Formats: sequence, C-alpha cells, structure tokens
Amino acid sequence: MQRIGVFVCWCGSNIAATVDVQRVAEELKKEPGVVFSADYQYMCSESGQNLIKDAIKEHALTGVVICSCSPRMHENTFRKAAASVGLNPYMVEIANIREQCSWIHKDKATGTEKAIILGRAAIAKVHLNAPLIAGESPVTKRALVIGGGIAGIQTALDIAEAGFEVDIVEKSPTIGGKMAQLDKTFPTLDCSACILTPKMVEAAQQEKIKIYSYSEIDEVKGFVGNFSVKIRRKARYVKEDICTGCGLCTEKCPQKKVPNEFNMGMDNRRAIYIPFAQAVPKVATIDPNYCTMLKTGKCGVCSKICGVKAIDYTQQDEIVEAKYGAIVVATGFNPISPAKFDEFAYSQSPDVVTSLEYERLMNAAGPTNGTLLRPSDGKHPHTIVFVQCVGSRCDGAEKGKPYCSKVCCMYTAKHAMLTREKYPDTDVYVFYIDVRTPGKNFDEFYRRAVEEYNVHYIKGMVGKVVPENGKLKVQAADLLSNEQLHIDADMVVLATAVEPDPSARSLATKLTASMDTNDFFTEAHPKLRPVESPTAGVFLSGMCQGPKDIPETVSQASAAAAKVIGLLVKDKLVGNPCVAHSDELLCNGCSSCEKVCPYGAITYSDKEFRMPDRTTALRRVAAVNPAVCQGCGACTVACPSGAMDLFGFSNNQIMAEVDAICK
Amino acid sequence: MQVENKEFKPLIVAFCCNWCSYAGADLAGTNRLNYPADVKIIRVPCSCRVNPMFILRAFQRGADGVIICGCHPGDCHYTTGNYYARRRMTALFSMLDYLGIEKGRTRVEWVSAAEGQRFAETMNSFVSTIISLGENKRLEDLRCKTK
Amino acid sequence: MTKETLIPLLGVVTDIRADTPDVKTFRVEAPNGGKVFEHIPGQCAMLSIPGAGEGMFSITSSPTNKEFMEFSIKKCGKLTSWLHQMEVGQEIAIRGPYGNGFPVDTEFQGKDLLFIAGGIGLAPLHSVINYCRDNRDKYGKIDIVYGSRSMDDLVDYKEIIDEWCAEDGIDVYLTIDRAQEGWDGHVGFVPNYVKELGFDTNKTAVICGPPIMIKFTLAGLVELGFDKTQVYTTMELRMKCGVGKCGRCNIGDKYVCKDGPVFRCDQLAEMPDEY
Amino acid sequence: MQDKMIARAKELLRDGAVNRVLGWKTGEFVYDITPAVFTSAEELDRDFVFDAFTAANLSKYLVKESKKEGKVLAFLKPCDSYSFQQLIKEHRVDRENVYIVGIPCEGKVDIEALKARGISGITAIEETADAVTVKTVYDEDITVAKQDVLFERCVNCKSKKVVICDEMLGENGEIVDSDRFDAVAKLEAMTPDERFAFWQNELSRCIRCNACRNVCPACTCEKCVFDNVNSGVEHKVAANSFEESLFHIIRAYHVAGRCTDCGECSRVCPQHIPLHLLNRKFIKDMNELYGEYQAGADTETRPPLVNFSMDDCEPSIVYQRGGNA
Amino acid sequence: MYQLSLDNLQNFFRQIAAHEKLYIPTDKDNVAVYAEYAEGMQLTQKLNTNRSAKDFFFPQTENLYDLRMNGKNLEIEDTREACEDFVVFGVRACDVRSFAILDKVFLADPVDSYYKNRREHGTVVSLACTRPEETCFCQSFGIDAAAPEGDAACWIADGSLYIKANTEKGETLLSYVADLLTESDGSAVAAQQEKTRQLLAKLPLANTDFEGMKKTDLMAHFKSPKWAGLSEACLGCGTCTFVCPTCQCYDIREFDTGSCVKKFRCWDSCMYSDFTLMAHGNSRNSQLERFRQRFMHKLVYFPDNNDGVFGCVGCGRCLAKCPISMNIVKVEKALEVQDA
Repeated sequence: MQRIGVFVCWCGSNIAATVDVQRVAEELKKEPGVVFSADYQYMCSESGQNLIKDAIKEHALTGVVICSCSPRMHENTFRKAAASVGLNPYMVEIANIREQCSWIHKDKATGTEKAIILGRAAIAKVHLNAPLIAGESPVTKRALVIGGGIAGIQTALDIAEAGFEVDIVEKSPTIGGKMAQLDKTFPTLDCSACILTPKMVEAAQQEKIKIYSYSEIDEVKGFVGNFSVKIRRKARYVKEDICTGCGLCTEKCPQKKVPNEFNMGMDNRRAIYIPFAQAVPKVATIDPNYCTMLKTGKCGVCSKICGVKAIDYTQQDEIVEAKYGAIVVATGFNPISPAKFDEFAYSQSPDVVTSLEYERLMNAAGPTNGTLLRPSDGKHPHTIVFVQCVGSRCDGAEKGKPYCSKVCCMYTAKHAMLTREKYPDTDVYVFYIDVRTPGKNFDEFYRRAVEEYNVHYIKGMVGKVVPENGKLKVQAADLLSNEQLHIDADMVVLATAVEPDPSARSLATKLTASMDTNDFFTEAHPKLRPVESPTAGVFLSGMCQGPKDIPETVSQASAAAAKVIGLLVKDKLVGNPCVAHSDELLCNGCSSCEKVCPYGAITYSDKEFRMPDRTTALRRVAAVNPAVCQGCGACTVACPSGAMDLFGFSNNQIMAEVDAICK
Repeated sequence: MQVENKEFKPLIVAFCCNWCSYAGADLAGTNRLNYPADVKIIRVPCSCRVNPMFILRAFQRGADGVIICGCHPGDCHYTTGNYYARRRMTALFSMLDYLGIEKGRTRVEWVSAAEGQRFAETMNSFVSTIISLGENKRLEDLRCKTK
Repeated sequence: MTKETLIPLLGVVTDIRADTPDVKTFRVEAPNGGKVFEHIPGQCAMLSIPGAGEGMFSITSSPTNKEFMEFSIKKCGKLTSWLHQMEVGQEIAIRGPYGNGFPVDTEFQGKDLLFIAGGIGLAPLHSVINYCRDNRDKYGKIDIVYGSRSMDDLVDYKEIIDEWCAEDGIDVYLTIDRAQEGWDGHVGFVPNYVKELGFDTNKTAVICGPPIMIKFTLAGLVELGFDKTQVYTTMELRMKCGVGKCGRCNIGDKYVCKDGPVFRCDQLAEMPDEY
Repeated sequence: MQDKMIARAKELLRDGAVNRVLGWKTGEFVYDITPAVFTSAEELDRDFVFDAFTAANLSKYLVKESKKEGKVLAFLKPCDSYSFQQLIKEHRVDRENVYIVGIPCEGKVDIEALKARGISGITAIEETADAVTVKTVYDEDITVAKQDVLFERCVNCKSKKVVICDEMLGENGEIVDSDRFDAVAKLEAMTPDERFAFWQNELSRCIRCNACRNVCPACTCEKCVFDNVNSGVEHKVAANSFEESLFHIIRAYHVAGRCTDCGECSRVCPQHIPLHLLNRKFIKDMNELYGEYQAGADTETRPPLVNFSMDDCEPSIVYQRGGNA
Repeated sequence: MYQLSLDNLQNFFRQIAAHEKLYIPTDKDNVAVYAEYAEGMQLTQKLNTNRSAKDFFFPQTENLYDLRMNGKNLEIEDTREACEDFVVFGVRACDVRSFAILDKVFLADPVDSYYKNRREHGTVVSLACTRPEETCFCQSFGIDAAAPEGDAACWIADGSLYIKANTEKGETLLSYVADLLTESDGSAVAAQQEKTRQLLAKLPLANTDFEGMKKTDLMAHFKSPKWAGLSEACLGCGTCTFVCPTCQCYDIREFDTGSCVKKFRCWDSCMYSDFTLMAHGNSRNSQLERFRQRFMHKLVYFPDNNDGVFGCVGCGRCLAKCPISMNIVKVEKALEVQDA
C-alpha cells in the first residue's frame, strides 16, 4: 500500500472558479492510502513545489497525485520536484482538472464532482505505480540533414561550426534548393544568388560537412542518438570525384530537348547537365530519362569528349549506411500546380505563369536572360495581373490548401515593384483577399509598392481569365468599390500556394515522425518546441514544417542546429522508462508482438527455464530493447497471454483507472 | 427526447492517445469548449494501447459508453499504432454487435491535437448517442451496480 | 470457534512489533476487548483483508493469554505486505481456530519436550512453548533449539533471552547459519546442531521450519535414536476453507486443515508424498 | 485405413524413425476414444483405432510431445494439419521432432447428434460408407444416414486437404467450398435484440469448465489470462451473464486470426454451446474486411489482427453492417 | 403409494408450484436442464439432465458475505437472503444418492450453514429410471435406479405417475396434490421395476465393480504406474468435476465491486493447474498428480474417511462429457487390472 499525498492546485481562479478545490482535497483525503492532502494557489510555483517536497519528506510519501492542469504542461515540473527530494519521478501522477474539467464545465458542483473522480482515478493508478529508472544510451556525434536548400545548408553550417560532423542528403544534383531559383529577395531586394551561393560554397568547403547530392533516404532505423540510416546515392553516371565541372559535355550532348527544371521548364537543357552555374557540387549528371546512350546504348558523346574520363554509363545506385545521433528534416516545399484551377487558364495560355516562373523570367540567368518577355510571343507585356492566394486559404481544400502560404503577399509585392521599376510603362494589378505583411520592414515594403510604384492593389478575386486574341481577358470583382472589372492583360501571374515536397510523406514514415493533414511535419509542441518533431532526435527546419519566408527559415534552421548541437554534446541520453517489458514466464514465443512493433524493439531467444515441476525447459521468449522501444503499447494488446505490459501504463493501472472512474 | 431519459446521467469512458486526442481534449479545454462532465478521459500512450479487456472492464464497472480516440490514420506518433487499433476495434465492435450489444455504445474517433473543436463536438455527439441508447443493460455486472 | 464456518469475525490490531527485518508480530483483540475466540496451541486462524485476500497463519500466542492473540507473520506476498504496512487500530477479518493443534493435554503431558525451530518456524511453536511454560507442572524438562539465517532473523529474540533463558527447567540453544559480528553463540545449521547436542531419546520432539530443515532434522533425530512416533511436526498451511470441505489441502486421505497441521512423523511416513 | 495406419506406424517404430506414436485409443464403447501415445507394436495392435469416432484433434498434444526426447509420429487429419501448421507459425511446436502422416477424412460422427435423435443405450455401432447402424440395450436396431449425424464442422467442412505432412496415407483432398458462414450470416441478419437473446440463452448454459479453451489448439498460452490473478480478467466461474460473455468474447478475440476453425470447442462443449459461431464471426469479418485469410494454411502470412493497410475501413463500418434494430 | 394420470401432470405441477418453487427437468435447446416450473412446461424425455442436481444445494457460485473497509474500520455483512422452500422433481436415483454424499461433507462438523439451509428447505422428489443408458453404472454403488430414494419417489408407468412419500417433507408435498391422487397398489410399478432391472443387468457397464479398489492399500494405488498413461491425454479442464453430482471442491474468492468486496464461493476443480497453487508453491504440479487426486479422492480417500462409501454414484455424466473420453470406469479397470 502506497503512502499517497494529494495536491490540489487552484491555478489561481482557473481551477478554483469552477472546482471547489478544498472539497476535492477533503474528499480525496478519504481514499485508501492517502495520508496527506492539500490545496494551494499555484502548485507549479516554487512555493507550491516546496509544499509538495516538504510533504514528501514529512509524510514519507511513496506516491504523489497532483490535481492540476494537463500533464502535458507540468508533468515534468512535478516529476522533477519529486525527484529532487528522493521520490522516484514516476511515482507522480497528474489528474487533469483544468483542461479537462474546470475549463469546460460551468457548474461548480459538476466540476467538483468530476475533479474528485479524476483525482480518484489518479490515486488508483498511483497505487500500482512502481519506481521506474530510465535507461541510458550513447550518442553518435554526427548529424544528418535531409534536404540541401537554404534551411538544410544553414542547419548544417551551424552544426559544423560547433564542431560536429554533419551530412547533407539532397535529392537533386545540387544543393541550393528553391532559393537558388529566386531572383531578388524581399524586403531588401538583394540578389538571391549573391547571398545564397557563398553559403553553398561554404558548405562544400566546410570539412565537417559531407554532401550527398543526388541521393535519397532509403531506410532509417534506431532511435535518438543512435540512428542508422541507409542513403541511396542515385547513379548520376558521372564520377563525382573526377568530374571537374568544366561543362564541355553539357554543351556537346546531342540531346537538347530536355525541359530545364531550374527554369521551370521554360527552356531546355541537355541530357547531361549541371543545373546551374553555381551548382554545388559542380558536377555533371546524366538524366537517364533522356540520355540516348542509357536508353539505346548508342551515342556516348559525353564520354568521348570528357577530358578526365568521368563518365561511367555502368554506374549503379549505391547504398551508404551511416550512423547519426540526430536527424534534421529540411525537405522544403513546392509551389502547387495551378493546372487544377481552370478559371485561371494556366493550362490554356503560356502567358499565365506562376510566381516562381515569373521569378525565372525576371532573372538574368533565366530563360529570357532577365528581360521580361511574354512566353507566348516574346513581346514585352504592358498589362500584368497578379492573382494572390491561388490555392491558399481554400475552404473546400479539394483543389487548394486550407492554410495561408505566407510568402505570396510579399513576393507579389516584390514582383510588382520590380516590374514597375524596370518597366515603368507596365500597368500592374494585384488582386488580393487580404494583404498580410507582418514582418520587419514588410509593411513598409508593401506600401512602397502601392505608393511609390503605383501598383494597383485591388481587393477582390479574379473570377475568370480568358485567353482571347493574344490578350488575357481578366474578369474580376473589386470588393471595395463593389464593381466588376474587366482587364485585358498581357500576362497573368499566379501566386500559387506552397505545399510540402511529395517525398516528405514517405520520409515521415521512415522516420516515424508525424505529419499533419497537409503533410507538413508536426512539431513536438506548436509553441514551445517548434523545431523538434515528436520523434526524439528528429528536428525540423524550414518549409517542411510550415510556410515561412527566408529569414524565418534561416532562424528555424539555426534553432534546429542549436537543438542538434545540444543533443550531440551529450555523451549519454537518458531514455523514457515507460517502455514495454515481457514477462518471460507468461510468454508463449508466438511472435505477435514482434510483428506489430514499429521499432523492431522486440527480439526472441531460446532460454532455459526451471518449471514448477522442477524440470527445465527450453522456451522461446520475447525481450524488449528498452532503448529502442518508444512505449506505444501495440505489443501489449497483440499478446494473448498478457506477457507484454507497459511500464507507466500497465494493464492493471489502466484498469484501476477505469474502475475508479466507474465507481 | 423521452421523459424517462432526463434522469439518466450516462457514464462514459474515453481512452485518448497522449499525442493527438489527449492534446485535442486539452485544446478543447483551453478554448473553453463545453462538453458533458459525463465523459472521463483516460490517457494512454496510443490508441493501440487500448486492450479490448479495458473496454469490457469499463462496461462491467458500469460505463454506458466507451470511446477510443487516437491520431488520424497516418498521423500516429508511433507511425502505425492507430492502424492496429483500427482493426482491433473494428473486430471487437463487430463482435459486440454480433452478441447483440448496441452498436452505438462503442466508438472510435480520430482527433488531432489541433482539433479541440472536433473533440468537444465528438464528445457531445457521443454523449447524446448514449443518452438515446439509455443505460447499459446488456454488458453490465449487477454486482458493481449496487453502490 | 467462529460461529458461521466461513464468515469471519472482526478483530482489531492493538499492537505491532517488528521482530526481524521481515517478520512482524501483530496483536489482535476483539473490538470490545478480549480474544476473538479461544484456541489450543498449534492451531491457526484465517486472516483476511478485503482486496488483499486471505491467508492462514499460526496463532503464536499461548491460549493461557486471556487478553489477546498474536500472529508472527513474515512478509512474502500481497496479503502479508498489506499486513506489514498497516497501523495499530486497523480492523481485520478473522476466522478460526483451525486445525488439530498439539496434543498438549494428552501425549505431551509429563514428557520432556524438545522444540526445534528454524526461522519463522518458531511461530507455531511459540504458542506451545509458552503454554507449557504457563503449565510448567504438567511437563518435564523443556529444551529449545532455535536457529535462523542471522542474529537479526531470530524471531522473538528479546523474549527468548529475557524470559525463556531465564526460566528454570528450560534450556535454550540458539544458532545462526553464518558467523556474525556481535554473536558469540553457536554457528551452524539446526539439524547439525541438534546432532551435536545429542539429546536423550526419551523426549518428545517437535520440529517446525522450512521443509528441508524438517527433513534433515528428522533424519538427525532418528540417527540419535528417536522413534518417529516421538516426533511431531506441523505442515505448511496450504488451506483455503479451514474446515475440510474445499478439497485442496489433503495429503492422501488426511486434510491438513482438519486432521493437521500437526502430524506425528510416523503418520507422515504413511501419507503420499504430496507436500 | 486403420490397418494401413497401424502397419505404417509399426514400420516407423521398427526403423527407429520415431520412438512413439500419437493416435487414438479404443474405449469402453465404440465411441469413447481417447488420444494416446503408443510405444510398441503390441499396443498399436491392441488399442489403436481410427474410425468415424476418432474426432479429437491431436495437434495440440504436439506442443508438449514435440519437446520430449525423440521423434513422435502423429497422424493428422486435414483439420488437425491446419492447427498444427498454425502452431508452427507461432513457434509452439518443434517441427523437427514430429513425423507427420497425413490421413484423409470424410467427416466424423458426432455421438451427441445420434443421442439428439433419441438414440440412447448404445451397445454397438456399425459404420458403412454413408450410414451408421446402432444397436441399443433396448434391443433396437437403428440406421441413420451418416451425413445426418456428422459433426457440424464436418457437414460444413472447409478443407479436405492435409496442409502439412511428411507423408500422406491415401489420397490428399482439396479445399472445398463450404457453407460454414451461413449460420453466422443468419445471426447477422437478426435484429440486435434477437441476437442478444440468442447469445444470452446459449452462453447462460456455460459452466466455465474450460473444455473449449483447454482443447483449443490456438489456446496454448503458458498461462491463460483467465487463470492469471494479475491479468485483471481472471475469474474461475462466471458469476453472472457479464462474466459469461467476457470469457467467450475475450477467448474468441485472443484466437481471432489464429483460429483455424477446427471446431473442437463446439465438439467438446458439454453444454452444446455453438462456440464455433463466435470464432467464425471473426473469420468471416476479417475475410470480408481485410481479405481472405485462413489460419494454418501457411506459416508466413501475417494474421489480420497483427497487420493493417492504410486504407482499412473505419470501425464505424460496424454501424452499417450486420442486422439493425 | 398414490397414482395420478399423466394427463393430470400439469395440474400436479401447477398445484405444487402454487405452494413452493418447483423445479423440473425439461428440454431447453435439446439439452435437459432443471428449470423453475412455468405453465405448460414439459418433463424431458431424456434420461437425465446435463448438469447434476447438486446446484440446488451447492450452487456454482454463491455470495458468502460482503466486506467494506472504511479507513481502519471493517464491516462484515452476511448478505444471505432467507432461503425459501422449494421442490425438485424428477431427480434420478443416482443424483438422489449424491446428496447423501454431499451431506457427508457439508453437514459434517463444522456444518456448512449455506448448504444446510438449502438442504433443509429443499424437497427432493425422485423419479425412477425406465431407460438406463450405456453410460450408467449406478448399480456398482448399490443404487437401484428402479427404486430411487428421496423425500418422495415417483415412477412413470402405463400412462400414470406413481408417487410415494418417504419423509415428512414428502408427505407435505403429497398434501399439496392430495386431490389429484388416488391410492394404488403399485403393481404397475413393480412390473416396470422388473423391466428396468432387466435392462440394468444388460448394460455394458453392469459388471463394473469398484469394491476391488479396496483390496489394495492407499499407497499402492497412489504409486501405481498406470496413472501416467491414464492421465496423459487429460486436458485439465473441469468438465468431469462440474457435471459430477458429487464433486464438491470449492474456492473462496473475492470480487471488488468498487464499493465493497464480495467474498464468494465457487466450484473449483482439482483438475485445474492452479487448484492447489498457493503463495509458496503448488503441491500438485503435474496433470498426473491432479488427475490422480480426483480419482483417488473418489475411490480411495473418500471411502477411507466415510465408512467405505465411494464418492461416485455412477450417473455416467463424466463418461458422456469428457472431451477425451477418459473416465472413472477406465481408471477403475486399469487400476484393478494391475491389482489382479
């Protein structure tokens, strides 16, 4: 029988207003095993914690029940308090009488009654709690960054700077990501390449950083501090260590008709290519979908002209297996395709472009060498209509996304401003629902577009774009003046929503990291742990977690790096002791548990047992690796004999709670 | 609504997974979204931790309804837990139905940490289902009813 | 005797003594004072606590004690753990007495008695030893051999030293399994000690302790020339109903709860080896 | 068949391929046959029997037998072979220590079915290919069609194929189309009230003798949860209808995906509770919801309850299925 | 002896049921069970009920008392309700005899008041067998299936029910139905008894003789090498013990309802692996030991303690119900063969 102390928190008036805390404390005092019961204004405060600590010492408590806010808030606080006076932290249970009681009930009698029941359930559970001691595991002092965009680069640089080795895995032939495709960056209008490429070079030169370009993650095993990752280095048919990046092959390759993804398919590249001039690593890659040699075995031009003999048509995918202590996900985003939005005629007219395409049209390295020309006829456009929120903030979410893509307002203002600056003869209209410009110098930037550059901002949505006689007839509503507008535009630019990279979902499965319904990675806590995923040792950087601009991305990247560094400096990790365990005397060896374990934490072995009738028997029994087990409990239900149970959430503990609630 | 049901205060046990639904319930609280006090939540690490024995135990002890809440399929903190829970509960519920136990007494709902509103709505809807079903008579243990 | 065979009576724990690190002695009285029921030495009683179960324990106090009963209980399972943590004033359910008890008013009368106990095995003998002390004129010389793992594990050490050792006509021989600081007495296992001591074979012996100790002590006594009819022992209390009906404590056609737990060793020799 | 089996068993014993034989032993009457281990040719000649009444599934005995010294010969009928293969899948038997001789089965006669026809006082039974003739102590001579007195599991036989063996005696059969789920479907079509009444009536007869559990080749737990005082569901007898249901729900649930539908539970139930209808419900559901699955048909596939697919149906499907109020 | 036309049987039942609760063996889903008489309920045509009649006096579960703990205070409450008078009709000779065996256990000092209560309030009306079955061997225990004991005994012959009171309780019962009864010389009964006895003599187990068991001493039976073979197929289920009219082993357990702890008694089976499991171990670890205990108890220990009366009445239920068809007759034959 435990000696239990009950501590009822008022949480100021948050709890006390709808729960009679004194009565809760009094009633719970009557429960078996309860030797101390008290209420206090703020249990989480220092004096509240002291109250708990003193009671533990004075009454030799073996169990503590705290009736307070959600365990998700302060479970750790109270566990630490208990531990500081020598009580095992896992002898503390929380009855959630705030979020699940006082805040949802208005009637004090109801709230009080429910709080007592919740308290009883926690007491019933604590009776069956056993002191748990967390296991320890070593930390591999190397980090993996998945994605080589600005988020990944920044994270890797920061981690490397702190002295830890870090590998970047990038699925395309070069790092740089989406930022490399941008022309200028808001709100300062400095050249994107000018600020990004030095970082790319730095990453390439940093000794602690190893870049696996043109590579993907095949498999992730292990757990925080001890991940084992299989990286698939896709065959690029060019020996990376030999290729000098001279680019001769990319000029001589006879296959000229390959859409250039770097320029959003608005021009062509060769089958062997270097994505762009500043690519890192600056190594050619053969696109197996277009290479005549790879497809038909006839050609071999590049191989013939390569001075260093770097071409290798026989190259195969290579699997590299490496160990990491931490993994950072920086898989970034893609703009959604506006093809689904028939009303904007994106598929019908080449002059309807996405913002990223427009970005390339404005860029000196782009398909038009930086001159703004209509894709259809190469003529200079005079009237340009920008449409905001294409696919963002959609209600139905069938075609679009329910969320705000966050960066579109600013880049549209940037595009409008740059257009007006370079081509003052151009009329620029921006149709918007709201203009959202919270950020340092953002609103000023937007106002300059309106006030200095005379961009026509119109609140309203474009209803239809009809290509007609070389023009794009734009029908729109001006919600402020409440009139229908008809604009004959030369170009329409769609500020398409962003979405996570499609590779993210399968990666999440491999990492056992969770995602929200939009496939953005979920953070461990939306406010307090925004750069960690709920899976220990997996961190989030950049757009993979949610829409954000470059400054925010870089901030998060550095924050993630800081978290990784904080993890890697540790020599040992203390695990979660609430893990599964197998009672070998009950185990049948049937393997059901092994099959449902998502972590491969269960292994079987034949062991000799002394049976009750004094004979010995060799039996196949399960054992759980506590360092690998994450404590989900899937095995406990798969086990028919009840040999598998979970520390901290044992069958008997949960049933005791059920009993107490139903009493 | 029948008159006789007015007196009936159902007893409802909700098993909520720690990562999504329990957090969803917290969010419902944070947003002061009301749902009946008849619902009492038990925190489990994952919906796959819910053993059919717990559900039967709740009915034995006098529960009128049992609801299991977990992360949306695909969002399980443990990747696959709720997929197993989904099959297990489907099988169990079907068996209970086969034995003639009212179908509505057990339910599985997926509620994410962000769906405080949905949590409250789910609980309101479940409570009203149970009120319309009335007291659990088919899986009761009379020994536990004499208070 | 409990009036209804299976319905217990209330008892109040009025005193708790820690004898050894894992043995406590509990004093039980009726709620209004006095004993819950009368018993004879060697009998036992079923103690129960709702939720923790019930268990059969030897009554360690002598029937000559008119105020209370005592139980010396070793902590080994759910119920005993519960009993060990309870406080004075706790009410418990108690039914009994069960078993045949020692033949203190028949076979034992006028005999020299040799009590041999190991560890918690002293508990059932405690009652009969004190009964004999209180009826000193009915019995001859009393020898007591008692051993335990260590000094700390000797149950009732204080009473043994202060009372038993001080009494005329009683010789107490203590031993512990392994030498220990602060112990200047005998060191060694009980069966060997008994053989070393080499008692007269005209005595009636009573052995209680772990099965292995009983086995070797009995063999030792036989070696010394004792007949099995002179040796008594008391069985492990593996009973449930206590009244010879539930069907599980039988050894052959004998029920431990009715025909035992005290058996003469010659009887035991004729019983199936199922204990 | 019996003679062939005895001959083969004697051969294998003589050759030292096995040191004992698991089979069936004659009893006091024609039909009270006991599973037994034979160690000599004499015993086999004297007591070994294989006929219409050798119904017991021997596979469960192999859990213990396969752990003993030396190899054991076991005769397995199609049903038994599924159970045995499932036990291999669950690592409960040591395959190396068992020599399996597969034997075809044309269905076994249920003595209770005979008795249910009012036949009692049986002194002798004669069996032909399709009829059974009973002599009684009342000097009756009754002949019934065999088909009418077979076990339910045999009437609705799912497979006549021995799925695992070292050798076959006689011709192996094939998996057959059976109507074994019809009775489940019939129950499903009832209203919940009718179903409730049906099962309350059936389960109320349960005396918790554990025959169903102890005979079940899937119930081989080292310690059953119902015997384990720490399991939270332990109880020795059903004190009320709740505990009656609890036992049978949990038992069926624990063997769900593992039950081969061998029908032993219903065969041995002294109270004639159609326990197989519980197990078959799970089998039927899983076949319908997650794809056909036959426990014991192989040793590799994942049982449905330790498996999943991303697009599995939601538990709410139950609200749409089955009989409605 | 009195006579009553079977046409009047429902009236007979109705009139008894008007005074006391009446239980008769009837068919439920093709299983014969004792059920409380309800209007129109028919007597089963089956020889005997699936379960024995011991439930009436020794039910499978019964609450003994409630315990409530409140702080340090304990409350013990005897929750028994007053037992009403009842009549069990149609008990076969074997089952009637089983009550005498149960009496030896439960009414021996100290008396089991739960059992005694029911026994005192119950009137047993036996019914002679006419079609004994192949599994019957009651005659091995000196039971005459054609002349059953009981507070009152009945015969059905030639379309009539014949009834004779043996005890005061039986007389009381007859008084309930006095208006329906006519005096009879019992010649039809005698004729029918003769027929039944002829059948009994022809039964395959008619010559099973348990007296031979007594020729060998306890230890020799206990140590017999036969037990290993006999018990090897035993599943360790409790079927035999639960259908047995004389098995009376029980367990005392508790159930925590949340508001109190109910102490209850329930049937237990010596065949169960945990029957003798205690905190400090198990005295019967193997199925061999458990199997042996059951038969040793019935055939050796019980007679040793009860003037040679065996703990078996030959009802044959275990023969019919054992999942693996191992039973007391096979055991007896195996042990005797060895003795010879």
